Amino acid sequence: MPNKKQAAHIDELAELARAEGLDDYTSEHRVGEDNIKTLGLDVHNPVFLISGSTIVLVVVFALALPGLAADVFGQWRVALTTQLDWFFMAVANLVLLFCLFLVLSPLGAVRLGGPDARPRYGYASWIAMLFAAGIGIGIMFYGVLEPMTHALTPPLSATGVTGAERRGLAMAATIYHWAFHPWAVYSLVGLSLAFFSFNKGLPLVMRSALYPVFGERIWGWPGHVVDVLAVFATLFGLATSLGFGAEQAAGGIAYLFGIPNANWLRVAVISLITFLALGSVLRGLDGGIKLLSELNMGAAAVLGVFVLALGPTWDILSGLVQYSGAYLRYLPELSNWVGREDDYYMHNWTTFYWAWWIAFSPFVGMFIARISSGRTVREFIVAALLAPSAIFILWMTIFGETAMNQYFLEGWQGVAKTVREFEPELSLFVFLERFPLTLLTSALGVLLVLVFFVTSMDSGSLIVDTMTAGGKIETPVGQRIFWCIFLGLLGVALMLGGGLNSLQALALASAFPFSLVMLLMMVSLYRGLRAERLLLAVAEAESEAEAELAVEGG
Amino acid sequence: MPNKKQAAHIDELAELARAEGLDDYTSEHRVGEDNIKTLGLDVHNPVFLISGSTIVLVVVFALALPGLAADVFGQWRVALTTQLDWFFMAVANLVLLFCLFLVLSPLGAVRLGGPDARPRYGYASWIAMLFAAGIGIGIMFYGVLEPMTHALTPPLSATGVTGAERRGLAMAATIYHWAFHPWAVYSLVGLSLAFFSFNKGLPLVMRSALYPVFGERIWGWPGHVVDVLAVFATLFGLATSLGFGAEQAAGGIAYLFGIPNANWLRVAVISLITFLALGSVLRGLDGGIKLLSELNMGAAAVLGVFVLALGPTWDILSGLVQYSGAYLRYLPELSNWVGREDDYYMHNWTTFYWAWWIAFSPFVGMFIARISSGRTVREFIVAALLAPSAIFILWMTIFGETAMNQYFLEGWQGVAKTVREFEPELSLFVFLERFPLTLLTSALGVLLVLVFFVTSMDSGSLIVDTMTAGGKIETPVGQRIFWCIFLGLLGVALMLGGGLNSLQALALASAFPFSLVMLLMMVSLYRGLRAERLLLAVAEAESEAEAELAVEGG
Amino acid sequence: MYSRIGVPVDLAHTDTLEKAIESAAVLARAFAAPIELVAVTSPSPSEVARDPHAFGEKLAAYAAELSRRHGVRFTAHARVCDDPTVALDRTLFEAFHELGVDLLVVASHVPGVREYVFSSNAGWLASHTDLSVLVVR
Amino acid sequence: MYSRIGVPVDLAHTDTLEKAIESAAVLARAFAAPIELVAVTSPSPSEVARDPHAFGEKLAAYAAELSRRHGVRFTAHARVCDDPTVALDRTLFEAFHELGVDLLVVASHVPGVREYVFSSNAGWLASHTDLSVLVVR
Repeated sequence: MPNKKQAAHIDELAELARAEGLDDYTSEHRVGEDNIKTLGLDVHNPVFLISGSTIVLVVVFALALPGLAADVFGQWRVALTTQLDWFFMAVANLVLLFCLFLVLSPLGAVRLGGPDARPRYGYASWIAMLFAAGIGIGIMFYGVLEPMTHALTPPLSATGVTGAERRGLAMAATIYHWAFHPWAVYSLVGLSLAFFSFNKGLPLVMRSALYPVFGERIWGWPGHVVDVLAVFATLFGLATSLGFGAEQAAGGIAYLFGIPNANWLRVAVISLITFLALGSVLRGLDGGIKLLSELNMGAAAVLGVFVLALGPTWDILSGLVQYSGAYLRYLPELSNWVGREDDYYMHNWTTFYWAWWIAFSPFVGMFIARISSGRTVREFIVAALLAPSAIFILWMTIFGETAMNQYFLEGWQGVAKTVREFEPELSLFVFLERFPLTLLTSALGVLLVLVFFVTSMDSGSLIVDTMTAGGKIETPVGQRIFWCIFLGLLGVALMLGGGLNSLQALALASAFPFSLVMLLMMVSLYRGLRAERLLLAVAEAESEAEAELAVEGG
Repeated sequence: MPNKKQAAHIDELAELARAEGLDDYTSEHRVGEDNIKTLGLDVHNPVFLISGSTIVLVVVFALALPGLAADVFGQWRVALTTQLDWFFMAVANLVLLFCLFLVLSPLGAVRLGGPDARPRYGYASWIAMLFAAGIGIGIMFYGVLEPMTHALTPPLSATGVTGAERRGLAMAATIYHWAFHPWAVYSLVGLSLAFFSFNKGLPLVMRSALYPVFGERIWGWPGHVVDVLAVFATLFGLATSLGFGAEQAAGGIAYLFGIPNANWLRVAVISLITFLALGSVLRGLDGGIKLLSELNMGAAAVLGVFVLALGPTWDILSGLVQYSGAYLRYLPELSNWVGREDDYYMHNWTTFYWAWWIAFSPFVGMFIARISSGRTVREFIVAALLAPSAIFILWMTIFGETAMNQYFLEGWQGVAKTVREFEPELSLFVFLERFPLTLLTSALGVLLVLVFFVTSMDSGSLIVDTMTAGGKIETPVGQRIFWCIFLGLLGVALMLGGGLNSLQALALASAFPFSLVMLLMMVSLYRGLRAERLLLAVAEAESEAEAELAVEGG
Repeated sequence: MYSRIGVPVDLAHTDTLEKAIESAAVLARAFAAPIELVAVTSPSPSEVARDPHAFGEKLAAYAAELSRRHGVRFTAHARVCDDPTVALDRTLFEAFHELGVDLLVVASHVPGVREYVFSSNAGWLASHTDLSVLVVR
Repeated sequence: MYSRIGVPVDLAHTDTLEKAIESAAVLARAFAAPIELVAVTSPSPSEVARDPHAFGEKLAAYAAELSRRHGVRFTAHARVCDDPTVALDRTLFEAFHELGVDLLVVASHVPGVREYVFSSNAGWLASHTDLSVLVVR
């Protein structure tokens, strides 16, 4: 028995934890209790049907009335990026600050999966999978394109700036979009899901992250809506990515081999990606995604080192320091929406990115959560913020600096031309023409793009399947295969029938409700972590008291 | 103990049987003892390698030097059909007489598979499979074509003959090629194989039928040569059939749907046939060949009844009697080669058919043998001679009479035109144009052709596999699949690369050695059946004597 | 729990059957169930015997020897199949159903490439039958 | 002949396991071999338990109950697998190898359409393992 003072302390801590209402709610709901099992499926009752049928209806609408769909959804897109610019930027800033706060606060010590859990993936695999699932594809297309674009048209209305200053601003504007902010968004979602699932025993679905706010009502309609939206954003985000990606990959292949970039080539690319993704799906997380991610990271490193070594090596290395500094210097200006006049940059780039990252956050967040059990909150955030940000800064500097050198110093117009004529899919390949072994490196580039898509489709099927199965992990294989093929067909249908832009706008539109969800999520996660911390303190105090007693008794 | 007189009788019979050297030779050789088992194969040592590599070499030769191959093999063909006409015709007559002799002699009572064996297939399935394996395809193409051809250019130098007389001669000349003679050839080979395998326990390969002549040497090179030749004739026969058949089927499809008869269509047809044949192979003898054969016989009957009912029904029925009579009347003249002046008919039709039937006899014979255990020699010959002959006479009369009516009475030139312009693949379809539901019946015709090819390829793979596995029935499935795909590829290669004619000539060339084998086979089979009969008599006498003794003792 | 045990037999490779036979014998004692040996041959001569009759005799002799050696009753059932390459499994399966077998004991080699592609007999039986199956390796 | 018997367990459907457990118990007595129960869970909550720790406790309780009921020693081994949809079989297989099991007893439903297409766990194990397997139906 603990002594009186200890007992009082323990009671006090427990009382505090109970006040958060988080000590025993885990027993109320069983994973899969709302599922229907029929026809070899095992799916969540309203979520699967609503999201599945809505998606089919929307696609039919977009294919049947492409003009109307483009008008309606196109307006949403404009409204989102012009009217809600301040909102997205504010949310992104807030989320980044919240993540930094968690790292520094004692709450960062909470371990996902309980005090005894241990990480199941090493940092290298973990980071490789982060990239592969989400936005690894971005480094392939934007590494050359974005620095060049901002160098040609500087943001922050800084048209007068020239020389190193202008290049610094371009790099800062690029790094701003790819480092820290997006990863904070993904980290918040991933952390919330991992914490409420691994520590609190709630099902691995988006709604679980809002339990502290909605309580038991979360298993009803408020939760259904959140989950349906998550499925929606993930599927449309992936399908439009796949459609655009196939156009770009086909463009690259056509450019490389001098064949026409016809529809059949794009359909062939999507079919190939889907086929490979099916193979990856059937090999599972470790045999498929993990392996491909690691291979792809290795291949990307080869390409990066190739450009670093054969490009302006010293400029790049000194650029690393300069541009990191430029990022910090310009960050306050770039992340502030008040009094800005560079609408094009702020709306078409920043706000678009922010909405896109938020729309993709349920997918990437849930995928990170699935591979993160056993890490502490602090490890999680530090790794998820720092590692990809560092890789992006390095990559963007290698490719951006080299491309800007080609243009500003060597006077070569190649990449600049692809920017001006808006042929983003060709930027990388045109860029590689200035290097030896062009065909080899370009083929490597195409391969990297394809494999990143394969891993995205595989992890997408995995996540959508979990989302529509009420957070169940052990679903029938056929179900995951179904989602993979569904994604592929969606991509082909949209690409051939038109409507990629409409549905991308729709995916972006889901960013608004998710921003609200994200605000609530910060409240939830804070309360959850605090309660966990108190419960752990209770347990610690009890075991200390017992140990003391044992010493006294012994 | 039998009494002295009985014992003497038994000894005498046994002595006679031993004189034939056939009482216990079955223990000397074990099935599969020369086989090599490696890489998942189970094949006869020299036969598989020699036949396989020779075939590949010959095909490479025909594809690489098509001109030379056509010259060389083309000369063989001319030499065979012009110089050896008398030989083939004599052998065919002899074989038919030998078969009739067996039916009438007491040897006809010997039961294949031993006195206790019972048939495993009913007559209907058995006859359906006879057709499907071998020459069922012939009824589709020659039913209309051949009577019409002979009616336009009468054989036996009978150019002056007209009216009913001329039609009778044309039908007799057709029936001569399709009834009795070919079936006697197949029966002889089938009987020999079945008898020496099921009754004498020798492996199910061609060489076994020559054991009484060569003795133990048959397991060495004399036997290897016979078996290699059999594989050769079967594979080239089937591959050229497949090639020509695909050209014809594609021609029919092209004609029906008004599309060009291009190479891709032919390759598609062969691919489809090969694919379906693989499915049939994987379903085995009963699930594949038997089922398809029965279906096809049913479908052919539908087409036959359709033409009979909507054509000149009474002419056909009375023609059946007339033309059977004409066949008997002209048979002595048609089967006699001395003093003939109708070289075109005798060489290009009769001798060609005889060589082709003989070249195909190892394949068809072995297939008949495999499905004939449990029948007596008499049942076997009667069924194999009468049933297909009757069906052919009926079919040829239905289609030939109707086609000749179209030409001679209605004055319609359609079919005659396909004959004159040598478009044999169109005869049937042009013929069906004069009937209602043309598209439906023509599609049925194409389907029949395709399915007959599927069953031919399936049974071909089965037989070639057994031939190259030293008579083993239980071979790995993969081996049969290999042969099926090999046949398909051979057909495609020959069709695209040219050389179908060269290799058909080569298949025909194998008819000469096989005619010699067939002569020996008659000797072997006669001696074997006589010995079997004597051994049975010994067994019978012994059991009678024992029964008598039991009565005396009791 | 199990009333009748079936063992498919390949007379050409009885050496590879030993462990399966021993297992079947132990099970037969544990469940007090008789053992039915089923072997399939073709009507034409095979490596094992020159005709189905001789095949049946060989199988009967094998069953008798096993009964003597293991002290459990092994009964022999020879079946004839026209196309064992493809229909072996089906023939065995029908025979076991007719005999009222409810537990199969099947010998199998260690999985190799061929068995991944075309599945081993044992794997096929285990996946496609509605009987209980012990695959012995 | 067999020194250690393994039984894969699905804690969500223990009712379908009964015949397999009984068979394993009889075999355990016949061969004097202990029984190792292996069950697989994911790190996230499942129908059965809210975390791997609770899952392990449930499995241990199940093993204890079976030991009591059948008078044979059942030992519980819980394994965690990140992607049980695909890697369940592999995880089970590795666990049985580590435990030195040489005979698996696997429960299986009567073959249905889905099992022909994607193969049942039991069929997969029977075809792909190098252990002896008893598939109980």
